Amino acid sequence: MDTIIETINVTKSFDGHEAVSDVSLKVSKNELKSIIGPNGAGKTTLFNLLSGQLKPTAGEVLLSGEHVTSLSPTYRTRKGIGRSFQITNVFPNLTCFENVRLAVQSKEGVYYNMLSHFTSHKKINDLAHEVLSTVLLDSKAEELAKNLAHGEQRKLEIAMLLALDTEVLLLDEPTAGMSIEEVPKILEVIKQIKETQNRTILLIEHKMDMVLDLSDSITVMFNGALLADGKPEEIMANEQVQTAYLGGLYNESS
Amino acid sequence: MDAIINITINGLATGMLIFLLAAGLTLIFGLMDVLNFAHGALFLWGAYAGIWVFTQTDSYLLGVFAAVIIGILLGYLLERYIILPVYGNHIRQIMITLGAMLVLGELVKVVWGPNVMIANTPAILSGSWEFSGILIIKYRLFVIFVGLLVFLGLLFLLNRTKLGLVVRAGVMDKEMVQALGINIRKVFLGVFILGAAMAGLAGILLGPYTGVVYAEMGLEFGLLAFIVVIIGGMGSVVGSAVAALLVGILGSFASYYLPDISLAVNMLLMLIVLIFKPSGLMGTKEAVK
Amino acid sequence: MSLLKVHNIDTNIDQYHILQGVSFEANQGEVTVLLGRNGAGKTTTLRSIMGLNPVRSGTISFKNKEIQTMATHNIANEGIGYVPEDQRIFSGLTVEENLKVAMKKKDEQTQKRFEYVLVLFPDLKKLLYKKGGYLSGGQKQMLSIARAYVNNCELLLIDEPSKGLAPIIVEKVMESILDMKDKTTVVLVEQNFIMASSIGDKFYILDDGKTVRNGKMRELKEDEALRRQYLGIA
Amino acid sequence: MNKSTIALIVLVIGLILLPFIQDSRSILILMTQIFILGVFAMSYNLLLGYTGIISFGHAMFFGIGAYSIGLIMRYYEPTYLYFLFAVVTTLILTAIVSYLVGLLTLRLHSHFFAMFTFAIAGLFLVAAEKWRSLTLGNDGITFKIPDFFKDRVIFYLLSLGLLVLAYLFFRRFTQSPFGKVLQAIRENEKRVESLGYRVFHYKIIANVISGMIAGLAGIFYAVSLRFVNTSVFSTEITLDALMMTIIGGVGTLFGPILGSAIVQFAQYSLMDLAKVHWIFERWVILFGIIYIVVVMFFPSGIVGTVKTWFTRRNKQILGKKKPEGKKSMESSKADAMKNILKGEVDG
Repeated sequence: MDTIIETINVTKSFDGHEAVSDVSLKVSKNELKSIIGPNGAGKTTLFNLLSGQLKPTAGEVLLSGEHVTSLSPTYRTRKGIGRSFQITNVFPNLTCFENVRLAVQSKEGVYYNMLSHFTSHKKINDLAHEVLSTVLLDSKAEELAKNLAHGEQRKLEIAMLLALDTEVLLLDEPTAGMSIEEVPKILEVIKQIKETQNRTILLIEHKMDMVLDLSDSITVMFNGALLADGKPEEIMANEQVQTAYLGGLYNESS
Repeated sequence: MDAIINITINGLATGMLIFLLAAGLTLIFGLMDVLNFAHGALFLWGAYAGIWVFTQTDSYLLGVFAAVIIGILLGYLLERYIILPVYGNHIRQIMITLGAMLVLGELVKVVWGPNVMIANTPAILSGSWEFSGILIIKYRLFVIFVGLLVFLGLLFLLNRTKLGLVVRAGVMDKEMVQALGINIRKVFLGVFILGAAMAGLAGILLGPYTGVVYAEMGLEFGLLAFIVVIIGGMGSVVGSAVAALLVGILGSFASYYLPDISLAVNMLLMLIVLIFKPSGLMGTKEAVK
Repeated sequence: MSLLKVHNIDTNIDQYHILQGVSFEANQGEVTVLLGRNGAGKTTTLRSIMGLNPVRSGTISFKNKEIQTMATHNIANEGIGYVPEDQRIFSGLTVEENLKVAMKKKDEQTQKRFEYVLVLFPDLKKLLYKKGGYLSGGQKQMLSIARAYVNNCELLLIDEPSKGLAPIIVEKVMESILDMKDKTTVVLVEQNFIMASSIGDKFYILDDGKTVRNGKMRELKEDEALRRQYLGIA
Repeated sequence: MNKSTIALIVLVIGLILLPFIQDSRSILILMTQIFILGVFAMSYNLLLGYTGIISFGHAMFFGIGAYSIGLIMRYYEPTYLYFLFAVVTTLILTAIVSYLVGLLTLRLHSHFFAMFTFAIAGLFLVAAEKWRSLTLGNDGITFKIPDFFKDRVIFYLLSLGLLVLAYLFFRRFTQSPFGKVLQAIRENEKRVESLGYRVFHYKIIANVISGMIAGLAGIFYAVSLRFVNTSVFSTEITLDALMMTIIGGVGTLFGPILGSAIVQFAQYSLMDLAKVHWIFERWVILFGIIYIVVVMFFPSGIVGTVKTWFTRRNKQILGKKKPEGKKSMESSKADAMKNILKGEVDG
């Protein structure tokens, strides 16, 4: 299978502490790969390196074989790496609809249009509404984002990512902070993307059931380094993974 | 040669005056994240009240005392009633402290009239010494001496006392200081009042140095102090001292050798520093996003 | 005897309703562990106890005194020490100065505590005059714990001490927390379950801003289904 | 066409008729000043309110405009052609200066940017003061203008025209895709970046547009006085723009205009009152008090505060009417109403 996103020995240190150390990772096209590991293992930092929020101290990031290490988040998004954030990161004083529309607008390449009124962009508006209904937020379209509940903001966050319609989707704990009832709906959305579209998804998630259910492959990170990478069943069987992350509990309980 | 020495002394004295203003401002900014445009008003009131008391009583010492007291008093009122409601919002801080600046600046005219106020040099400090052709004006030396004293006192306070330790810690992380059981609000007020007292002192020192004081100098010197804070780096007292002396001396040389651009020197200096070191000479706070 | 009693607290951060009914108790001399996924509200719970994110409703009593409306510094002075996530060392101050900020009284007890932390963390003793910013992650963690302890606290709130530390350092930190246990009560937020289970006496699981389960740590070790459901680990 | 548009049209017609209804020269001049400074404040609001940039050097663009017209009218001839030439010069100069300033500084944090622009405006002020052979320094220069502009009523109408055009432009602009990106930058810069926008470009373009419009306001200002001196570069001019914007309402279209009206009118009437009691000679005190009061009690400006009232009232009505459960026709009608209302004050 074609590799779409790849890191070669990326390292990121903050004040001498290596948050991500020497990670080489390959993600195949149209695969859904989950990244698991305890807090502080460097998962979000790795995401930041992939999406360009951070520049690696050493190593390279490649997208479809092209070096993107020095590109800003702006250009990586344009080249097809979109991400959602772990901490909700929306535009609080714009409406839900406007939030999503900004993403659609970017995807459609309407960057510097200063004088045409938004109503003349029917396509953009329609697309934005469509995405909002995908994440079940259409009834909140005209609410200001800051007035949404936490779980709804998470959904909005995902909606913006979907609207960008990028080839690679980086999802950083999409269901964190959502109520138990909302989680299945979001899972459904992720599943849908996986099944119906040709998208590569990287997912950080703590809920193991969800990870096992969705993933084509799983990468385990521990203390900034790659511990294991493989099919879900391989990972579950991996002794090292069990001691480091799953907590050696299998050993104890078995 | 004598010109150079005189210009340097002149610059040092001006620099010290600016430092007295900037030190308070930089601490207030570093610790409280407050942009205080009314700082110049404290200076102005210090000048007017101090000189008035000095002329009335003929005691310079009483004048200095009055200037510091009025600084403390106004500082207290400003912090409690003007700045307290606007913590955490720069735009509102700028606006409300500018409002306070306008009010206090005009009140000076109400109390002492709209004309400039003449300030004499106290007898004991007037006159000058001459050493082999070099004329040294006593009062300038006095200003330098006082500035130096305050600078050293401030350094001692910050580096050698418990209070200073708390202030320095607060500049770095005020929430953590609170979580260690320290009432940061009291520390804020203390620092604000200290800054206000120094501004008042600068005011009375300036009077005999320039000979006259006028209401507009509040905003003028307030902005100058801001420039110095930016050049020196927000939150750094030593940075402010270095920057203030730099501004003072450069300004003094420029007005002698290049009078046409002397007014622009501070601005140019600030531009250069901002371009090459946006956080200022000794600043620690992040300036670039 | 319960030293800290948190009853049904709700906390908002800006518009976000983060805590929606957290209750737990911490007994004297025990280590109480708060567990839960990212975003479950563990950090906010500690911050609410410290008054850094004031509660909207509910009560927090410490030594039978309600503290939920008190200012942060007063809460700290009641005897609660806070070791925040990411340590929050004063990076421009030396190790000694970091500790001095916290040592408000000059009494014998404070001095004793000061000596104790230097024995407990020999690293800190060696680095006493070094700036906090130059310490390694593990040393910062030790300093942060030491700083809270010398503040004469009877209760330590420790937020994810293992985060970003190498396993061997984590062990060291854990040992020191165990060592402090008979001197001070500990409430620990931890995601590293091995660590949490090795030093915890009691656990509470937070989910979605609510406490959903609690019990003895021993029970959780045996209940795989529960761990899977709320912690995402098996 | 909604209510707010109708109200605005009525207002504009009223203003057009004003000079024919009453003939007080000073009122006419006052209104003209309100219009001109309103445009200036609107240009400032584009930065402060819509993009989240605090500039302390906005006077430099105003001053460039004022000096362009002044110098060209004085040293060439006061003809229409040269007038046009001055306008073009202003637009080009302000565009270049705002582009360069933006390039150098827009990566800095807010207050550093503020101080940087403050310094550059300061340099312009010093240049104007020191280049005496050209500008006559603080004494300033008087100049002639084409006869057409000399008529107070005509100039009043022209200024009103400029204001209306600027208003329509900003209304369009802030609702455009570009304008929405600016507002998103104000809200969360990093996120805009990760949506694939080049934030820096947007900020620079906003800075340039704002600077050019400020330059136009500067031209009108100088023409209204037929005199220009260094005060057009002074910090007070920038602060005036800041105050007008904040008093009226940051990030609202109509706010700066209202702010301009309030500030100018207050200045005018307070100065007038000086004859009544000596305390009014110190009208700046009252002025300062207004600033303080506005910040304390109207933190989001007058338009902003009124807007909040309306929304709150509307929400209450909504809350009573809205049935439980599914979204009803009624509530969507109310939603639509809310939008109109938002449009009313927002543009």
